[in-house]
Amino acid sequence: MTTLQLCLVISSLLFCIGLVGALSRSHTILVLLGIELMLNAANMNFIAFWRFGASPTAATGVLFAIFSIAVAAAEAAVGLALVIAVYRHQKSVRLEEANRLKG
Amino acid sequence: MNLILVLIGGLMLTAAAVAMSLRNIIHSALLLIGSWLGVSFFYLWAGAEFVAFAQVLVYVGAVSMVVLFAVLLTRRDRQDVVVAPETRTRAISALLVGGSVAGLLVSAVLGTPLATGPAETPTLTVKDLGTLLAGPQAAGLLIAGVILTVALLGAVVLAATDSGKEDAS
Amino acid sequence: MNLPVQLLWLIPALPLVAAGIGALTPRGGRPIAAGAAIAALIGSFILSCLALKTALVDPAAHLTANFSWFDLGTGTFRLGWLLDPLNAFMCVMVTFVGTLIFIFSLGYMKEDANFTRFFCFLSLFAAAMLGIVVANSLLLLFVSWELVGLASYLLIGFWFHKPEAAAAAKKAFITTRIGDLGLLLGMLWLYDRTGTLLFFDNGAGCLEAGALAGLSSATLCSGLAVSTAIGLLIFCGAVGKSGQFPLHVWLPDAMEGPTPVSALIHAATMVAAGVFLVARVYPLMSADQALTNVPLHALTVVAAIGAITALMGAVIAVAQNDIKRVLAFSTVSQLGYMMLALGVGSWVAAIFHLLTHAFFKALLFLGAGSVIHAAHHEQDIRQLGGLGPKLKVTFATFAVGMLALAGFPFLFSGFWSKEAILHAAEGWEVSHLPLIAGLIAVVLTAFYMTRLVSETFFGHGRSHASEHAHESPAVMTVPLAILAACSVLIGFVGTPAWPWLQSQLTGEPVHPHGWFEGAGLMMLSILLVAFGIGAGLAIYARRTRVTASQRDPIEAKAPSLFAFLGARMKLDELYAATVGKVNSALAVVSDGLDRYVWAGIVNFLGRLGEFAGVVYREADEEGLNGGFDTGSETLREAGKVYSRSQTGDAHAYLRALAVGFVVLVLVITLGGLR
Amino acid sequence: MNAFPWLSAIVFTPWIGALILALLPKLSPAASRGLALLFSFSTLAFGLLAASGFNASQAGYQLVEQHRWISSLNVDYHLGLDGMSLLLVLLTGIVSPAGLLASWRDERDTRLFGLFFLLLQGAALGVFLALDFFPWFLFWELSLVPAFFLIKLWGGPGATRAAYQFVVYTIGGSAFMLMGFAAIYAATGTLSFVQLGQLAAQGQLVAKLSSLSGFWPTAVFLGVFLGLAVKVPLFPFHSWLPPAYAEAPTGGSMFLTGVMSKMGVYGFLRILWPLFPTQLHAAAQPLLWLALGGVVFGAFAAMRQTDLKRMVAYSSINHLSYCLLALFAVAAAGTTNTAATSSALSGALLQMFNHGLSASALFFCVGALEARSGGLRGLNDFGGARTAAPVFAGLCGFAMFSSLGLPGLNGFIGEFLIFRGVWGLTPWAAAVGCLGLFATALFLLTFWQRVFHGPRKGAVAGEFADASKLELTVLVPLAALMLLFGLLPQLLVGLFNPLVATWASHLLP
Repeated sequence: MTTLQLCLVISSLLFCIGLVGALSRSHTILVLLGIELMLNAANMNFIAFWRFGASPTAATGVLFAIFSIAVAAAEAAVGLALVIAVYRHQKSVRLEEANRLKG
Repeated sequence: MNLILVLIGGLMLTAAAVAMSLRNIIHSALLLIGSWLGVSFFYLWAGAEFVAFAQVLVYVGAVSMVVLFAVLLTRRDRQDVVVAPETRTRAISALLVGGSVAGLLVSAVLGTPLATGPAETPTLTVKDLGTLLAGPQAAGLLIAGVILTVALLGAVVLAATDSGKEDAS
Repeated sequence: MNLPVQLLWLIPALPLVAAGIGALTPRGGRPIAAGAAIAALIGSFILSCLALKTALVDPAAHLTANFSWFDLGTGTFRLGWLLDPLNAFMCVMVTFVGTLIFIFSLGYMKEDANFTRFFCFLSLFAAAMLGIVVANSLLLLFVSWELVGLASYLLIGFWFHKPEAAAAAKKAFITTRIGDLGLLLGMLWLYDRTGTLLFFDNGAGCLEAGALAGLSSATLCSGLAVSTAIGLLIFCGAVGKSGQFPLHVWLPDAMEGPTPVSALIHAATMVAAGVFLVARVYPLMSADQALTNVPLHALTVVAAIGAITALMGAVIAVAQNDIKRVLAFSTVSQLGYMMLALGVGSWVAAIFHLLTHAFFKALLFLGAGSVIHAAHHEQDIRQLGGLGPKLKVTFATFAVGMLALAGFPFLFSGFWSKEAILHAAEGWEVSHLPLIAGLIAVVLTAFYMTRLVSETFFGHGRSHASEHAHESPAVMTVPLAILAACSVLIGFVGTPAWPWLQSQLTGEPVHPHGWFEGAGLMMLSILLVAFGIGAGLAIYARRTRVTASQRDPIEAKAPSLFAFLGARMKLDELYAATVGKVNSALAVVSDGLDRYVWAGIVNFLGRLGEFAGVVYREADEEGLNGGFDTGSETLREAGKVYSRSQTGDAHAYLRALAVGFVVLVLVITLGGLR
Repeated sequence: MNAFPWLSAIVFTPWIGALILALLPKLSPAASRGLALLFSFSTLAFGLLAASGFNASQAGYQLVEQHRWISSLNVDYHLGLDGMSLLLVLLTGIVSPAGLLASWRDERDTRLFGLFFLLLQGAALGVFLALDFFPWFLFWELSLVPAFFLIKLWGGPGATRAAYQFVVYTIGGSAFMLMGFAAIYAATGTLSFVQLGQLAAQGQLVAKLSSLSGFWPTAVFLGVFLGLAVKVPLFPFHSWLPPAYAEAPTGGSMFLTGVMSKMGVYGFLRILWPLFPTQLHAAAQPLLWLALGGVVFGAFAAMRQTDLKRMVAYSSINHLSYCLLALFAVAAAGTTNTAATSSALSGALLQMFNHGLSASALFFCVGALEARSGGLRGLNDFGGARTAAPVFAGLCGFAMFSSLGLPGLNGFIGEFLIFRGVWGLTPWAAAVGCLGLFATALFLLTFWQRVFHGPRKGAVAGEFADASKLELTVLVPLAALMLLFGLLPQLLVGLFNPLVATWASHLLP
């Protein structure tokens, strides 16, 4: 197992922890945090590939990670604002109850 | 070398796993900060210092604060931060799904011959990054800026209390 | 002093300007509107006389002034003015009779609130009519033709608050428009074949030898010469406008308009436009005469239609009780005579009759107007009676008109022009049926006119209105007197002894034939006239009607026939049951197709699109009326099933995503899909 | 060439007006009306200026503006003016202010109304002037948005449905057109109408499309055809039109019928015919039947309508079908008869202009009746209006007789030339089309008789005002123009005759 593969395995596991959290928890904030974990796992991959990949001089992975973090920040802000808005409306933070979009 | 990585990874994964299974949200959030710190250690270890700092600033500093605020804003009393236990079926199905994804990913990672580059750490100074962001990647930077601005405004609009409605409720 | 042909447009332009003035004059400006109209028409009359003088310098010539109207592709579209004796005579007649009728209207319409509008419309009509006459282009003629139709529409519907008048106006416009579509098609065909619509253009016009040769030599698959087909299509226009069978139904209804309008439009001028049109395109109509191998000559149809109309009009007129309707049907009948004359080859006789008829029919209508005016708008001859002593001038002039129309021998103009037509019909080689029809119509004409005069003027007043009648003012009686004088005198310009008019119209000297040539026919028709008048006097004048409700002597003898004729042979009902039904059926079908089929198909297609996710609900609702209920239900159910998976549960979505990812990857790797 | 970008000025001045209205939310209704009208008039002013600088003896594009826009897609910002465009720009310039004036008394959110109206006007002008598919299609689609809102927000009770129907149908049609042009771009690498026209004239367009796959030339032709046919609309793609026209506010109906329906016919003449002459030739016989269907069914369906606006809407279908009848007859026949061809094409162009004048005037009149009766516009809701309002009746009569094709007014000469051309090319079609002329007369006169003649009844029985100053301001100039162009068609023909002559002489056999 090369170092790159080790990095990737770790990030995969992190991703899956996030996924399990997002799937199993009903508290909206926790679901969001799970998703954040999944994003972090993806970022780890960028860095890992940059570091151990074929052409580290291109710096693409780093740039991608930076943008990804920026977007993740935006996502977290909006997501949490949504949680607050939904809470104000429904007096609940349980995700199952926010199902008004049901067809 | 790989030992450090395994340590960092173990710390990070454990923190994340525990955070996802705790019933008290405040505790979860704090543990997650630990996990994010682990991620930033990983970046440092990999030589991407700037990303590591960004990770600390954004996640450990900002997102965690926002999460805590959100938690505090959405509870009605002290006990509210402790959420009810999840239903068994949901937990099992989540574990099944997560486990299968994990198996798939790990087997894919291990089963794929990946090309690797030079072993020495690439040098990427902050100045290099700055040049890149101001030069060839300027469009990306601008777009990210716009997205952040819009997200900020959107978040404010969403979370802002409408005075009339507040009175009514 | 002569009028150069380049200034010929002034003749229609003057009334047009007067119409403009009339349109812009407020209701109070009666003297302005009427003064402008009359002055303009007098001006046109003077110009027409000058034009006639110019035209008679060389009667055989066609003076033209053509100009470009607009560019068309590489060429230009041209219009023009034409001056020859035919239209010069027409101009003089129209302006002269028109002027008298305008003056008469001063008195007749005195009390009407829309007096200025009336003169505006009258001037518009005069302008359009003169436009028809002076046009050197079939298109310009058509334009004026339609404007005449418009003016007629406006004038028939002048008392538009009466539903009958409004309906009659619409009927007139629509009926004539049917004929006009034929004219339009004929015009299009002619244009396509000859490349020009100018009548005369230094040898290049469509009525000149070069074009005609091409038209008559080409044949259609049915063996008909092209010129015949075009001629017949153009004749359709004349049938509509001149009230010929089978499109005559509008003319009697048109009597809903004010009486001067009936006199001007539906007796003297507009209805004569059809006759004028056929006379104008006579070279085209007769281009197939030289051909022997064609199944049909255009003029044969004209003669047949004319004969049928002449007879039918006269028969129906016998059983009418409205003074204006009797005159209307007599107009139909007389126009039939003119068409008959055209058909049998004597357009000169037709024009002669057109001119004389214009005078005496205008006289009769104005006389009727005077009667109606005097009798407080009572038009039913059964309600009138005994008016002779009360309305001396009207009676005298009306009698002159009646004798002229009946064709009383030697003194009256109608006699000479009718003789000319009968003479021409006698000489027609194809058939003598038109002559026979014409002779029968002579008897009937004399009979029903005698009936009309007897019922109106003889005996005793049979209603309050007729007992208190009083003579009309001078502004109305003077035109009557002038017209009466003309009705007598105008006949002498075209007697067999001195055929001046004929020679001027054709442009070649016509030799007066002796008194005894054709004398047999003349004697016969004199006898027939005498018989008709005698019968009329015997039946109606000897024992005059006592009460209004008393049955007509003929009605007493043959009630069903009288009722049938009185209902105008039920032709209106026939049309309502056929043409009207077909029309409304077509409308229903079109509307239904539109409502259900087209909308349905498009909606159905729209719904297919929706299934792919385009605006589901809106189009679904609108589809329900499309007759595709079942289809839409099915689609809706399918949509419901699909929408059931949209639970709104974010966990489920996320789970589906993850499972889907796993399945996808497994399928790709294990299934060997690369 | 003139340095000043006249054409951009024509297109964008209304949009500048819209922008100003958008930026001044506090503007009073009166001021926003005035501002909208002012900017709306700019089209007529610029149009007349452009016409004065226009060399009418020349067939090609003039006052051309061409700038590289998106170089990676080979897209140009390319505007140009020829006789046909100029004609339609002038028409837009006349109809738009009239449309705004028609809704002058509408108190509902005046500023927004003016804003949408100006947006719509600018988009329509862009369609008439753009020479590259990319900007052309942008304008084409952009015109839908304001039209949608004009119908939906200011329309009658069924407006929402009508607006959705309108937008769904038109977008559905243009989706096919977009697909077609995507294929064209893939095959040729250009979207310029001029270059594509040259390619088509050399027969290379079809060859290049065939090189993609054999069915593309037909598929692209059908796609573009569908997009345009829905817009005109060609029978039987018309079923969106009656509800849309009937439910739209009066000013909107006027613009829809006066200008937007011309966009479709314009597309046929500017795009479909030059780009796909062979396909159009092949398809022309069935299309002739469709156009005739529009002529006949439109007129007869109008006869059955009791809603006056729907009636005028159907008469629009009838009148526009004449234009297409002329084009399809030309396409069907090829060059066999140059005189008839130029006649038919001149007629179609004249008919576009004249229909714009008379149909919008008719809609205006119906709108005025509606305003007086408090929203009623049924055929049987009126009676004897001529007694109550003689001046108004007279002006309506102008519009009606113009629409009916009375000689001496503008409607006649276009119809005559179309029939003259069609007769020369396919006589039977002209003969059948005459039925439409007859039915038009029938239903218009019925309308006139029921509403204006007879004793006063229905909505006319009470107070019924004669034409107001505002109505006179709109109707008198329109009536004057009808008379003017009826007597002197050269004023219009002179603009586009060289173009028609070129078309007629360059037709493919």
